[in-house]
Amino acid sequence: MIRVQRQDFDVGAELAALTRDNPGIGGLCAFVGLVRDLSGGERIQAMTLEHYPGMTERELARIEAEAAARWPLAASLIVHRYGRLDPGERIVLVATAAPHRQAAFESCQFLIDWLKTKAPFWKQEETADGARWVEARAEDDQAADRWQDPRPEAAE
Amino acid sequence: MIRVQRQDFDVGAELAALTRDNPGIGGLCAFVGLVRDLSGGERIQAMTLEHYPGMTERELARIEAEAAARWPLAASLIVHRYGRLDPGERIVLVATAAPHRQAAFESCQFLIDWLKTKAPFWKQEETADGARWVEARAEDDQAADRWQDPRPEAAE
Amino acid sequence: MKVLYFAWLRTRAGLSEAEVSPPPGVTDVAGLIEWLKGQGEGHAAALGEPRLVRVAVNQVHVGPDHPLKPGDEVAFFPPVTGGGAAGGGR
Amino acid sequence: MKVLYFAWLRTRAGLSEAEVSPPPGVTDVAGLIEWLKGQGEGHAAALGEPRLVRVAVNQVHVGPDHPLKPGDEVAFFPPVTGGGAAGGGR
Repeated sequence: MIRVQRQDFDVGAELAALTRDNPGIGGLCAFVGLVRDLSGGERIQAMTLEHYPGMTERELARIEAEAAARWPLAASLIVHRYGRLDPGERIVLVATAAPHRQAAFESCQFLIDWLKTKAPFWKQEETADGARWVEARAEDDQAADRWQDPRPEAAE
Repeated sequence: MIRVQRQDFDVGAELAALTRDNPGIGGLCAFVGLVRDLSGGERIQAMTLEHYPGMTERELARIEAEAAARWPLAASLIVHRYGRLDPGERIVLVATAAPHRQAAFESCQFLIDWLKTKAPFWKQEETADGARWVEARAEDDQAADRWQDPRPEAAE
Repeated sequence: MKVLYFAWLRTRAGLSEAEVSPPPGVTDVAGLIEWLKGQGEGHAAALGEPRLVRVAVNQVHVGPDHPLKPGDEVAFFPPVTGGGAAGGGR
Repeated sequence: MKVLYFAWLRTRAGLSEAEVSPPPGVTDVAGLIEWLKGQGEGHAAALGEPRLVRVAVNQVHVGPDHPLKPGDEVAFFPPVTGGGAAGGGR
């Protein structure tokens, strides 16, 4: 399930809904991305997330389908916010549930890694010097590239 | 922070408390372990977790301190239940928060992997044939062994 | 054909959306970019650093040799930066 | 010296806790196990499969050659199985 929204989300309620009435789930992994107050050593007053409505939803759904094809998932969820956010606010929730925990951890990390390099979101940070667009980071490309090749070990 | 308790926990409230008033946190990773209704193909009616009061708390605190020594964590939490649980019930919550997401993911997985081979908990499953003690799994030893050696790449 | 700009490409272009009618010789993304650069300062400024320009056609990521047809929605944007905390931090 | 059993070692021993006074020749965990096996059917049944017996002294995991002193709390238990979902599942 994917959702793109301006408003905040309730992590506990989202995760409870994801696993409810599915006692085959043994492990649930969740990642929450938050607005940091520092970026490259500079204090951030606020952040604005721009996105590409329509393509964002398509791209998130595609990434989620890719995870479901690679791991035996019982459920998954991506909720991503846009608009203006203060430091400490939640930006994104990614969660995956599976019979075993390794699949939950790997697929959750896959989702956030791919999302960060493929989903059309752009951050603008506000500092004391004004607003500036955040540049993409090489670490994020490297994190995403790990998942490019079909994984050699395909054991259950 | 570690807690060993009989009663359920509120995942949303726990995670919100973990990151509250700390805007230096960029990523929060959480794992929730749940009681599965199947074990080795057999239907589970309930599960009882026995533990070693005193040692459990010591061991969890030791594991948490080890994670804090290996990764730059802003906060971490382990909540583990004991007693009789039904399928679908939460057993354990592990969460770690860090400036960057890789540290959050790795340390969270480290905590659950080590917990599963070091914290003195034992599961007894109830099936239609009666109660039986769950045997330790080789996969869990392998998962824990990954973290034995100081990791060769120590990049920030 | 609809052209969209996002993030700092939008700021540089001074517009977020434009309806354009390239000539028949423009058959792919690379051709469209070259043609747009001659269609005013905004387009030229937005597309001036091709290394930093990513393209989606009809909301799907594509490369420079992706073919175009009338009615396509072509979006130009910098590398994406969503998702919260960056990848580093071991 | 206090001896504790957990999980199926407790079930087999038929007791969860015992106060024992091993002779001076018992100086380490391995020695205690050997001595306990002669202290009744319960101890013998619990400790009969040494490959599956883990030991903690004063609530810390130890090996068979860990030294013992009067007043120690010695716990015997099988490999632990807490934490929810098992590790497999890629």
